[in-house]
Amino acid sequence: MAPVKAFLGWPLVRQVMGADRLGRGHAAMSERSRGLAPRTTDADEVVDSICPYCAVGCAQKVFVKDGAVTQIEGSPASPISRGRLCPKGSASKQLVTSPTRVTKVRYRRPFGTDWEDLELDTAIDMIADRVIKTRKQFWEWEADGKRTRRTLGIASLGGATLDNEENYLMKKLYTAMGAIQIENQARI
Amino acid sequence: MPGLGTSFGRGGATTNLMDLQNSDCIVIQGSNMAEAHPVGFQWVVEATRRGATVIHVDPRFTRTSALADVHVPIRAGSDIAFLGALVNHVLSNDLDFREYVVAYTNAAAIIGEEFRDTEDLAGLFSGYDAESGSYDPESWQYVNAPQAPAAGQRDPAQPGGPHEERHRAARSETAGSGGPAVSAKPERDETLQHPRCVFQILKRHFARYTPEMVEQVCGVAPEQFAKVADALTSNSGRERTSAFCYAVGWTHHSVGVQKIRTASILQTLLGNIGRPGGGIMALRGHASIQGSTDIPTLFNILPGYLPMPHAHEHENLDDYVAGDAGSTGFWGNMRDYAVSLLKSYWGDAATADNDFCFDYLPRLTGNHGTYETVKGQIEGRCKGYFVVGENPTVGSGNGKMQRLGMANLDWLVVRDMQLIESATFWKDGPEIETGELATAEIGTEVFFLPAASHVEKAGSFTQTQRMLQWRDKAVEPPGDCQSELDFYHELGVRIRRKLAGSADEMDRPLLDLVWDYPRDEHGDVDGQAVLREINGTGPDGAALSSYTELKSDGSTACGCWIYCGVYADEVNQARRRKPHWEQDQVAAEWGWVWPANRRILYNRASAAPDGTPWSERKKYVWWDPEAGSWTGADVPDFIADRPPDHVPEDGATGPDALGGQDPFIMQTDGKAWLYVPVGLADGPMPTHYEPAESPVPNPLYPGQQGNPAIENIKTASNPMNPSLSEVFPFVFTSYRLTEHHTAGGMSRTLPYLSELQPEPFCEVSPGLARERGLEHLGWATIVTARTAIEARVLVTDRLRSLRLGDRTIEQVGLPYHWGPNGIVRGDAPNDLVGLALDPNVHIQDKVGTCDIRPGRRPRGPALTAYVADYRRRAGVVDPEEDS
Amino acid sequence: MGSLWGRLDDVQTDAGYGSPDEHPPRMGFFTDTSVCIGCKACEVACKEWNEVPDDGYLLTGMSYDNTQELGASTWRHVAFVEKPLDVPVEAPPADLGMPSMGPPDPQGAESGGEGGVRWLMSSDVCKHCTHAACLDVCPTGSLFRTEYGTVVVQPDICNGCGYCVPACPYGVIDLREGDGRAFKCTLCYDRLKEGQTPACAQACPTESIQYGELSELRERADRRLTELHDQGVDVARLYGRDPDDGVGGDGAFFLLLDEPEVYGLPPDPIVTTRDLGSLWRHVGAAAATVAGLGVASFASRRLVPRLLGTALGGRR
Amino acid sequence: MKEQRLVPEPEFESYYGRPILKEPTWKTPDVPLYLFLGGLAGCSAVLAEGAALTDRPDLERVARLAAAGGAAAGTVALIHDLGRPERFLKMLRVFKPTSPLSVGSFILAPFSALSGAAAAAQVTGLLPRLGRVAGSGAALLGPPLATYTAALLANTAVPAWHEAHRELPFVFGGSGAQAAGGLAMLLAPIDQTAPARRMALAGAVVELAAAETILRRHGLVAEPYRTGRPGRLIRLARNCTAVASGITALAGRRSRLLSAVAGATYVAGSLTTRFGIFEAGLASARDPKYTVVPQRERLARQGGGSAKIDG
Repeated sequence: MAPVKAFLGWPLVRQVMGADRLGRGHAAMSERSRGLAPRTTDADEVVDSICPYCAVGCAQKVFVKDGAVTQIEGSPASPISRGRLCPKGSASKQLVTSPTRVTKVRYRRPFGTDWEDLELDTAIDMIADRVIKTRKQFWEWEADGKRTRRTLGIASLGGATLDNEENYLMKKLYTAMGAIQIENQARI
Repeated sequence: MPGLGTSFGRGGATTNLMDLQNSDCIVIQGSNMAEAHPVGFQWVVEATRRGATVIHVDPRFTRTSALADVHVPIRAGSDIAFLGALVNHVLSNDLDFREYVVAYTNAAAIIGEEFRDTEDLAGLFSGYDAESGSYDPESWQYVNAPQAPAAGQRDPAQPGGPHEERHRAARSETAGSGGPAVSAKPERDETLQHPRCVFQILKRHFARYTPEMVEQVCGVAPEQFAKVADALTSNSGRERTSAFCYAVGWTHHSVGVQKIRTASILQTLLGNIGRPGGGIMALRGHASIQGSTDIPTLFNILPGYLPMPHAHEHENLDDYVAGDAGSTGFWGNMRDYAVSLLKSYWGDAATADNDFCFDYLPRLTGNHGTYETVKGQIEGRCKGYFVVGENPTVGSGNGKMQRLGMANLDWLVVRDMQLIESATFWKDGPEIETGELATAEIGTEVFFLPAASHVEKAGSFTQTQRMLQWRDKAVEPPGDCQSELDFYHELGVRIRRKLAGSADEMDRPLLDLVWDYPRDEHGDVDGQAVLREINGTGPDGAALSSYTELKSDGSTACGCWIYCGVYADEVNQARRRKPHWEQDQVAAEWGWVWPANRRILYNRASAAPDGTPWSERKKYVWWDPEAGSWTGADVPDFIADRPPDHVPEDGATGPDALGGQDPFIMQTDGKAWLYVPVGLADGPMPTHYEPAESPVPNPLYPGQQGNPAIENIKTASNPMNPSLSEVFPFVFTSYRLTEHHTAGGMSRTLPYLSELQPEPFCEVSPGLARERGLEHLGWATIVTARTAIEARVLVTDRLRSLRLGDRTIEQVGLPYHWGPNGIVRGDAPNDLVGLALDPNVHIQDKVGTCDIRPGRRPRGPALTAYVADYRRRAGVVDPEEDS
Repeated sequence: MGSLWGRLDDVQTDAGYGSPDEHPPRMGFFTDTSVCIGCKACEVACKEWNEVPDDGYLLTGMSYDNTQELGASTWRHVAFVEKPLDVPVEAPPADLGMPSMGPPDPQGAESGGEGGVRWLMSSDVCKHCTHAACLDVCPTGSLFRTEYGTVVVQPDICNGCGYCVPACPYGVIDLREGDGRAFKCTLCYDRLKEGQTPACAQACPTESIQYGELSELRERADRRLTELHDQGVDVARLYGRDPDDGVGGDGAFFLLLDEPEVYGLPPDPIVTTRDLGSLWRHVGAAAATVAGLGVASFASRRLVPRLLGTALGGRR
Repeated sequence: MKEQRLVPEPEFESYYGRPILKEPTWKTPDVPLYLFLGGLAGCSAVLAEGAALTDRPDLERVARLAAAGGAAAGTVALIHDLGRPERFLKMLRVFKPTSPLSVGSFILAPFSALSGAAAAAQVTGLLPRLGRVAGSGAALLGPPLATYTAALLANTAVPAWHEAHRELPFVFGGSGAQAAGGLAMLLAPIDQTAPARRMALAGAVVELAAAETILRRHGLVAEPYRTGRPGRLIRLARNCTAVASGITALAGRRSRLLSAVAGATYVAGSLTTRFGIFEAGLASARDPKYTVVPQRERLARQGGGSAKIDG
């Protein structure tokens, strides 16, 4: 019966037999269109988030399927943003799924002319060594006879897209290190 | 922001975006809100739908101007003259909200006889030391102020010395939450007639800020000025309120703090602070700028705006607290906040016996801000550098200086999502092209660590209206990508492991540090546990609900006292997501706002002194005599049960010293400060000074061209254009576009945003185009003493030639988003910026002078020669020889 | 038979979706350009949702419009119109190459007057016409009328014949290079099926783009127009709202602050199918003429001129 | 002084001078060639059937091959023009009386089959009766095939095409007849091509008259037919047609060579006409003037200078 079925499925037949005589709508609709659904309907998870760009703090909904972000859009529930996003916020999915995002550690040795590969674990260890060394090298108990208990050898400049919790740990660690030149986009 | 902090007691925006819909008039100045905060701008549009008047004062006609009722083109950097004239208009026509002003401000306070105004000293206040280029604020005090030391003044060892100067300056930011200290309530004249009362001083100070002066300084016609003045004054008072919105158009100036101060004075005189539809909306530019000052990664403050201690021969916790906390108001409890912070840092190691490890804190000796630090890098004094989610070679002022600093490090760690210019400067920076740097000669070891995106980690941002909003984690970060939380935690773990067993005293703070955090179900450091530490815990280990529960005896720990309450009842309050349609307009159950979830600050002022609403239309928080408490739509920003007629006992301290009519509870006297006797480095009242680089003389104070207390960064790569130079006759101003984000790392890398603004351009008026032969879509070279860049030209009527008296000023507009990397590329406009800093906050001018010529810039070494020739012709002084 | 032009109160019934109670209401957009801030969130939100590729990186010099026009890879397009408010007085005539809104006109290119400037922004989109020429000329039925009354390309059907492209009186639809098929706004057909708002309207910060039932949107637009006229904004006018216009009214219509052509919109578009009857009649007559010529060519020498005379005469 | 200008440039506003309409994406030479081949094939089928009926075997043979070849080549051109050629069968998915391309597909498909069958029968000599039936069918479909292509162009928003919707079918029909006759004059022996000459000449007259009407009737909208490259093409086509007609009238019956020359010129003229008309349409879509000015004028005629100020 397949040929019959195929014939009856021919939109032209639907057109002739149904109400859509000009083949404008109902008759012309394809199987795909009939079964269409937004790709977010089968998301595994919808996660509440906040836009990372400016400081308005628009609420975002992050749709996740199979461990990947499939859509980011405004959350209408927010009293501040009421579901709206600017072009940057609307581009958030591209931000997090960008193909040019670098996902491996890059290392440039002193006087090197190109990047090299480095294991993350090794990199963190090397950085810890350098912090310890520089801190010691530039340690200062006092300046002009006044107690300073610090190092001016290490500085940090953070962006203002960091979380409060991150800033908190950073300031805490740096302060314990004695590093004071800890700065932020807020100054810039 | 000390402009707001010194005026009202807290540095945060006094209001919130949603409340703008209740405004009758909104003045947007120093902000291009529709472009930089499009979603926030919906509330301005709501206000216009309700009939509000919107005024945009800005050098350029922007997308904000397009929707405003009035656009006032103004010369970049002349805002104080404009706002000062509005203050003068209000004062000289008795248009202030007198009942509010008398009750809630320091207008009645009487200033000491030693004080001299700029009007008396040709542009300087009393106390100026020309040698150090700084002020001693001693003479600015209230009359008969007891001799207890005011902030920044406690170290007599080196009066006027460089340390002293910086010391004082660095204190300004501590007004983020808690006004600067004056030791007692001032003498007052409630009739405001005393010649030395603040009201009269203010009147005299601004008397010469007339509409005619505005025309001469700002290029604004008197009719335009009158339009703004009328709209603002007719929409302020009992029945109506007006709001101000500002952003980096004000903060990015060498007089940035005083710009905000002028607006604060104006809004206070008009009675617009603490009331619905009123206030000053500080529009921050990044997701958590507010958060990164509340819990700072800033050199001069600790969490909650506690000051970093300065170097002294002997100092203990008591001295530290005594020097910075006033005895009255809520800042009077600073010891509780400081001890609780030390407990959260060093836990059991911090005991009353060891001063709660106060000595573990490193000390400041001056300005250790980012630009001073970069100078230190160039001079070889700073060799290790973490750049975290930031792109200073494009985003900071004077990119060359940034790159020269980076090229002189031992090691550099860059954490980002894309290979930004700050990570690749050694390979393809502009100095490689000119030959000033050579890759093979740069010894900096560079680690690029890929960062997790905002959906790949959980955490909170504090947005522009002081609201903390929690983000859940959606997906795992790809590859080596990692959150800052995980990276810094791991770094700390390894450093501590490597130092374990060290007996060296210098390692004690690291080894005693509380650094064990639980991990969540993803194996990440649990951000909620960190937030809970920030919130603070009581003696029983349970999360605290309010900073009023903090103790100085070591029984409480709190990582940031102003965030105390964000984890109240062991619930992450920042994660609350009750839809707005299930709440009233204040929407108190969405996120969490510091302090104590108060949405409009100083809202006690929304009621008259007797506690009743000023008007039915502007009802917000009021005294309920039957309940014996303050009530209303918001959490009262006041002591809940303190009646309006309460008069504190003499000698009361801390919050007990606050009367029933003292709405500004973080100020030592409970009042909004029209005049700031202490806490600012460049004067108790705002004064118009020209930007560090200006093509015009200062007509208000002919002898005083620029801010006398300005901070210069003296290094060879930071030469400044001489003011009034014929060689640099135009004004440039840099700014953002909607389609991009700051230094571009998060936008130039995305096709959908790059295609919308695909190339660097400059905007010029038809007049300037004619004068210099610039063609629409052609190339132009823009030159300052620092360097020259090229950009395509947009000739547009949106930029106007401004008439200042008999001369015309042309401005060059420069969106600053591009750099050499990314999908769409070009020269970075911030390379043009010279560094001259606001002495309060060490932030640079976003305006300067320049030349502009048709055609592309020279390539390679010819570029440095080209700029050197400009410097020679302009007579630019080598900064290092200029002492 | 469906109608070819003029007022049509139920496009879905016309397209075979049964009586009005058998299909959802007609949905559409009302774009109120008086509150558009030109942020282009609509453009990006549309692309993110519909996975539309980028459309090239070109600085056009057309104010802040670097998107240029609607097309296969741009389904929302924000136009930027800069107009000086008054005529310059003393500006010397020099051509700065500034873009002008009209045809080449030295006066238009010259400006710098003291009267300031007007900057209009407008987010353009497919109009989802009541009488959609693109749909009607589509030979495959790829373009079709949905149950919501919107006009949508079915990418699984389109064979890239390109007929829709010149048929559209607004210049909306286009073929995508490299792909070959036609693309345009779907009014987020997939989202509509779940009762969601189209991506652009959802993102729009100032509610310049409003989505809803067309009948309701028309009422809302009328109220807004009255409001603006009451505020003295006399230049405000609705575009595409009139169900009696040349396309039977647009499913996506606009409130404009200037003449439509200033925004790149046709001032009085008429759907091509208005003339379809006449066209087929003339094709028939011409075919008959050809047939007649054929017969006559074989029949006799004289018949040809006689037939010619009839054909040419009859046509007049 | 304005009156002294020959063609005053109309004043109108636009968005940076950009077109309002999209320029048709139809490719050159695919589509103009198809227009030509459709006309040629359709009219050749008529010619072939006439030749068969009047027993002109050589003429029949040439015309049958022209019909089949034209249809086949036209189909190839049409499919080649598709963005997704592999989906050409989707054309038969629905029947859209509102779409000339749909209608045309339902003409072209059987026409190709019938003319192909007829030609095959002719060439192979197999199934002659069926070949004749097929040829008759093709002849019936021929005139619509030759003229529907005008509807294809005219049923668009392209001003130069749409506004000429009453004349274009005659231009195309005439042009097709001219091409079919011309090709037969070129390829068939002179003693059998009298009907072809008559057909070509008559087609030429119809085409020229209809084209002239477009120019006279449609003012500004017809401007692209006069100016620029399309204008030059159309003038060239007209000259070809006129020259060919002249030769045909004077020497068509006498000289095989001149007849062949005239035939070739007819074909060239027809081909050039299609390119000219096609390109005129593109030009009129490119310039917003042709969209805005006529619409503005229409609005002005309706009273009220401004467009659609509702409410």
